[in-house]
Amino acid sequence: MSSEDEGTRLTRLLRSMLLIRRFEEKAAEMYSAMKIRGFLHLYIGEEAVAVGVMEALTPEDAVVATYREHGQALARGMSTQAIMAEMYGKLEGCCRGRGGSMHLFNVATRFYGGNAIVGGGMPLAVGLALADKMRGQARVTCCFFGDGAVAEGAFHESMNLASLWKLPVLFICENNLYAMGTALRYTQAVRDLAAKGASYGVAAAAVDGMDVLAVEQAAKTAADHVRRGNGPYFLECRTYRFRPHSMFDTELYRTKDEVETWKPRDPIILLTRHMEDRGLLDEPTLAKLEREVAAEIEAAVAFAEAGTWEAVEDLTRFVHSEKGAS
Amino acid sequence: MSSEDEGTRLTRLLRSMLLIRRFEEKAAEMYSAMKIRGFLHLYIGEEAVAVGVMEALTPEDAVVATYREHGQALARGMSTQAIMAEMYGKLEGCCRGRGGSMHLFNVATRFYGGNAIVGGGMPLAVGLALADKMRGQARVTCCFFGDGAVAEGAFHESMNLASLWKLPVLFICENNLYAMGTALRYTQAVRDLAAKGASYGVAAAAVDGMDVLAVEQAAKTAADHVRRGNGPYFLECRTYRFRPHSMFDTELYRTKDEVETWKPRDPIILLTRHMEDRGLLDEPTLAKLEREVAAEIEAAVAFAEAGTWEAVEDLTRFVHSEKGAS
Amino acid sequence: MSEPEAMKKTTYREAVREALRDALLRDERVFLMGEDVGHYGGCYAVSKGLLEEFGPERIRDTPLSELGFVGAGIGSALGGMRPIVEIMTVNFSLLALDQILNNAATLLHMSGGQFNVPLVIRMATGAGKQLAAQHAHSLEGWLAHIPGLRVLTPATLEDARGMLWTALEDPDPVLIFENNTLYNMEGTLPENAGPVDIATARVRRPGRDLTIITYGASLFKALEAAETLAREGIEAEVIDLRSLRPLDDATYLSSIAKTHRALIVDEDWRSGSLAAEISARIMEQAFYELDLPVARLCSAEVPIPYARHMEEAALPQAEKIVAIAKGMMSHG
Amino acid sequence: MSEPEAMKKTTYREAVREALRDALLRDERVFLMGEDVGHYGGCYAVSKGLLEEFGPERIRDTPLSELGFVGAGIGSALGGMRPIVEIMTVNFSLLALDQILNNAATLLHMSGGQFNVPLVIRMATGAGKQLAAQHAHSLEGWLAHIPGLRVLTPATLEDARGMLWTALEDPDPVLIFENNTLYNMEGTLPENAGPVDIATARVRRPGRDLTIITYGASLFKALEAAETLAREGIEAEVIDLRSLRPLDDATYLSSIAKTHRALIVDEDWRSGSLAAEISARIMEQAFYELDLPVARLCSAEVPIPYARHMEEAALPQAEKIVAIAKGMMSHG
Ligand SMILES: Cc1ncc(C[n+]2csc(CCOP(=O)(O)OP(=O)(O)O)c2C)c(N)n1
Ligand SMILES: Cc1ncc(C[n+]2csc(CCOP(=O)(O)OP(=O)(O)O)c2C)c(N)n1
Ligand SMILES: [Mg+2]
Ligand SMILES: [Mg+2]
Repeated sequence: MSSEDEGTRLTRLLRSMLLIRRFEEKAAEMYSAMKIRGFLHLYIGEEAVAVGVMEALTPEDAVVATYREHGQALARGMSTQAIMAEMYGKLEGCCRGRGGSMHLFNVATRFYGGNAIVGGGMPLAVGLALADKMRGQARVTCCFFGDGAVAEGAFHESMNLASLWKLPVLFICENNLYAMGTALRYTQAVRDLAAKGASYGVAAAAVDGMDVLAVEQAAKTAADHVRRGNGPYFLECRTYRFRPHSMFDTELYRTKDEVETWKPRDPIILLTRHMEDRGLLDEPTLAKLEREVAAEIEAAVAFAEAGTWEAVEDLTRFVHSEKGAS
Repeated sequence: MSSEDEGTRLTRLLRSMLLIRRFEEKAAEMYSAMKIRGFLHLYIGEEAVAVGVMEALTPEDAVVATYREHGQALARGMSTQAIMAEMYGKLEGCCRGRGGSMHLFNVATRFYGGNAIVGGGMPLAVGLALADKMRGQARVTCCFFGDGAVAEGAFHESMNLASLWKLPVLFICENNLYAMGTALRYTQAVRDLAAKGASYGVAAAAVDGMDVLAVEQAAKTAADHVRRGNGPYFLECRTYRFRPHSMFDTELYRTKDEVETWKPRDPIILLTRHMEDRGLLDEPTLAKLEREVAAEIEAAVAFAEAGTWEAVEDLTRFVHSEKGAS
Repeated sequence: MSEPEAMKKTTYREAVREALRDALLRDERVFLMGEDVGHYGGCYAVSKGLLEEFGPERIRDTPLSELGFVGAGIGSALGGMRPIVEIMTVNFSLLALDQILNNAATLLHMSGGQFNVPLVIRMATGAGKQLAAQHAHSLEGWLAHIPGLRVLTPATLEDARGMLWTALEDPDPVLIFENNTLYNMEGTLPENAGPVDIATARVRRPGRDLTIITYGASLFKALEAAETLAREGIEAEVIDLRSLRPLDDATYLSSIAKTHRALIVDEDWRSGSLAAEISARIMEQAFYELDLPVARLCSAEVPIPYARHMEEAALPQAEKIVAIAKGMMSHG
Repeated sequence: MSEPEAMKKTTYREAVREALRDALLRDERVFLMGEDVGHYGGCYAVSKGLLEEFGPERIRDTPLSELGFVGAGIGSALGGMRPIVEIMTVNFSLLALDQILNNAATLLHMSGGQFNVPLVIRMATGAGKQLAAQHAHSLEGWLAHIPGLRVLTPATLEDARGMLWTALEDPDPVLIFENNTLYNMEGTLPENAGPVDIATARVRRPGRDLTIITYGASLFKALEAAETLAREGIEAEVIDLRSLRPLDDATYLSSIAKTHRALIVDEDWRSGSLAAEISARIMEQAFYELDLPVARLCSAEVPIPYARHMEEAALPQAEKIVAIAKGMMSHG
């Protein structure tokens, strides 16, 4: 990757963010078309976080995600088709259509889900890292969670355990200022989340989560710290959710103006401008990117549409394993 | 109380600590005699904490205690007889013999128990304080818990809620360096517990928990802060448990030497010396105090011995209230 | 009352909101606390508008701290308030179960009768919205195992409107479960609708041939099935338990004394379900009344899947009720 | 095997410790994690000496963070380890129930079969030591409600010694409940005692007149009662369920086919107990075999009191079993 030239690299990041953006716009469209149901939590506006952080991970590392994880899954390299099919509830989905939007899982990319209990993934991340440490594997477990999760006891217990045992966990807090409709000022007595690292002896930093390059840099520093065996790292990514919390949210808790003031900080706009200023991006290239992304998403939709339904007889399969433990 | 002269005041504190000490020595004796059963957690060595802290409370304030709460209950002014009878399992006990050592409750002194789930009392304290705040009552809710409880999610959630809502909670951490047999270094990544107040925006301080006068001073400062409506306060009292965790503990986790090095810091010895140095205590007075305390405890034992057993027919009484809500 | 009551169209959601407003107006000690009850207007829009009317002290948004704010609810009840704590859905109540069982349900007995806990906890429950494995539990029957609690399952507009105030008058903790599929249910209520009793079960449809015992959203599947059965000449009596703890045994036992056949429909997982408890009680109290074994229709014992057809297959459905009922009639 | 086995005297506590040592020696992926398992030697002295033998990495003391370390156990299982997580007592497991139900029991199904969780959780359970309302729960039968879990209740030395390894070989989560009153139980085991099956129930005492179905520490009350009954000419067959999830129905059903009478003894609260599930299953599968209704003897539905006489009154006792059994024999 070091050999990769700047233009190619930035173009890759831009493409990754665009893929998430367009994928979710399509998902929202398919939700209205009732092809996708249940809860759908869009990541639009927060793309720089997942894309920037994934730059710091290797294929051997593990990822523990939230229920707002399309971006995390796509940036991690999961199949666009398998994700779309999952949201359609099709057998060809990454979880046979059993998980849906909130429960994307994938062994190949060590993507441990898709957890819909706020904070529920944090202890799992601690355990994955514990396994790596006990088995002498220099891998990182990257755990995503929101600002709201910081109030959960699970956050406290996980931060302390990870630090106490010096475990290789990269804690990524996606601080989008709201837990559903509850603003950070109504959930945290101390709003400087990164500062909380101190009381656990966890190295911490905060970064502009709308700037993918800043996130990438901060995440690389953080992952490096973790990989070198210095214990966990807590990175607060300050970002913003452009869309409602879910498709049911009427957004009574924030003004349109507030949302508008954030729009200029759109991570895709910021990177595009950065590249243009440096002559690393021109209209044709951007248009080409958009065409590629659109094509990939169309293919995903086609794949999902063509997908089949899991047989009802299989309902009880995998309540328990079918083969012995490896 | 302000009118009370120094000698009388210190004598009162000494008597209170002596009462706890002798009461528990007797309880241990009665445990061996099988008059008391279940778990028995002795407070011996930690008397200065409860006695010092109670000096800062008024009768209107509330107390939420732990399962190591004989000292907290006695210092709060609960009846020695009712407590001893409770530990005997007698109907005349403060909870009809249903609670035993770990569950002392008393309406008259607003003593809300006696909670045997580590950290379980902290959210209750937050709620009691919330009720006072909503009803405009300038009362303090004093919540005791140990160093081990600090690792529980309940600690994190309670500290944040109390601070977020600026509630009148006085958090008293009895840091005796061990959670059962697990030393603080095995439970906390950051051992400076008072420092944790900062990440919740909770005023905090640490005090020598073996020095009753220091505890009293610190507690008064803390309670004053809380009473003035400045929100919660976290006071770490650094103390030591002279006896095993419970009657089953073989103390494999610490050396006799370690325990011995703490003995000179016995809170009763420290106060006695302090008073003697100032000519506020002489042998006869001390002997008289011991006699009074011994008599009070003998009376408690006699009361417990003379107590009756709750009727088995009453087993299901109080699963639900017998009268309508007040 | 004799003279006809003025009726108004409403929904289950509005009925719950009216009940909340009513309680907040009646008793200043009452307040609502939970995640997103205020600025968001309630996850299911139940408390929409209440923040504006009653202010942030009494319509209190909480952080994501289920254990903490449920415990705080218990403490505030001990402190003289009448809290209504909302746990967004029963799925998240597991995080608070220690406080519910070890404190709320236990304090009064353990303290020898000294400290009662006048607390109401509301939760949404149930599957049916394709929310998948971590958002579709129906644990109300399971939580009804805990001594010291009252567990209510309002299924009708009348109960959605009326159970809350009665629960608030109870000196002890009450859990109220609102099935998430019912909020949009429409119907009418008397203008002056008010408190209802919370101790008894109700016969929602009389019938002579078979007794169907259920609660919550399954009530409507049972009623739908009963209609179908009626067209085939089978008259099912449908009983809505309303209270899962304590259970009103008399109502279903007297029905069985008439029908001699019983089917229990329960959206919870079968093994260890409330349906099992009712079957056992019928065994113990009406064995000789039975023409054939009591039957249970519960959810498949799997985490509820996302895909609609799989979710539907996992849950009790009217067709299955009809099939089982017919089987029971053809037999014995 | 045919040639006589060398036997050794031991206790339930030592049997569990031997099982732990055995597992730690057999498989380097195995480790024990929980509160006070290391330096303290285990709350019930079960793991005494293991820290010295296996070191602090594999005999891992945890902070008081039940939700956190149970979740970490799940994660480490996902990461290739074979954790044995000890929750000191079931009373504290409520704090970890979200991780147990929403993750451990659910991940495999929810991920479409991708992620299994080879985790064993051990907990002490039960009353009988005057530990009062927050330390005397018997919730193993209640937790057996959760799909995706295996729930075991070793009551004998052989099972205390043998169930752990078999559980560790299971690719999915297994909960093992050790009744706190059994640790001091003495007896003998073959020198070469090893793994046992965890799928079947066992007839611990044959009898023709009445079937007593139980598990855990109640087994010994049932056996004691059976002795008393035998002296009066009533031969009770006593069945130890051993596994509460899944239940081995065949064993108790074939016994009932012989005795036509069944009594279930369960230390948990009656309403919604495992005893209810078994009664319901007998209703469904052996109704026509029954001479009279299945009976249940469970704990009183109260928080367990401290005073010995009250605690004893709250729990099932041999005398009560005898009385109920006699009543069942005199009848029908
Ligand atoms: C334990 C738990 N409580 C409540 C919920 C309902 N809920 C889902 S998302 C959410 C807000 C989470 O906010 P945050 O952690 O900031 O993540 P974000 O949605 O902003 O990405 C809530 C309250 C839940 N899923 N889990
Ligand atoms: C939630 C919970 N987990 C475990 C226990 C068992 N236990 C009882 S006391 C104790 C140690 C508590 O230590 P600390 O908080 O420091 O209080 P101390 O005993 O030192 O006063 C433990 C682990 C419990 N009672 N509750
Ligand atoms: Mg957020
Ligand atoms: Mg301690």
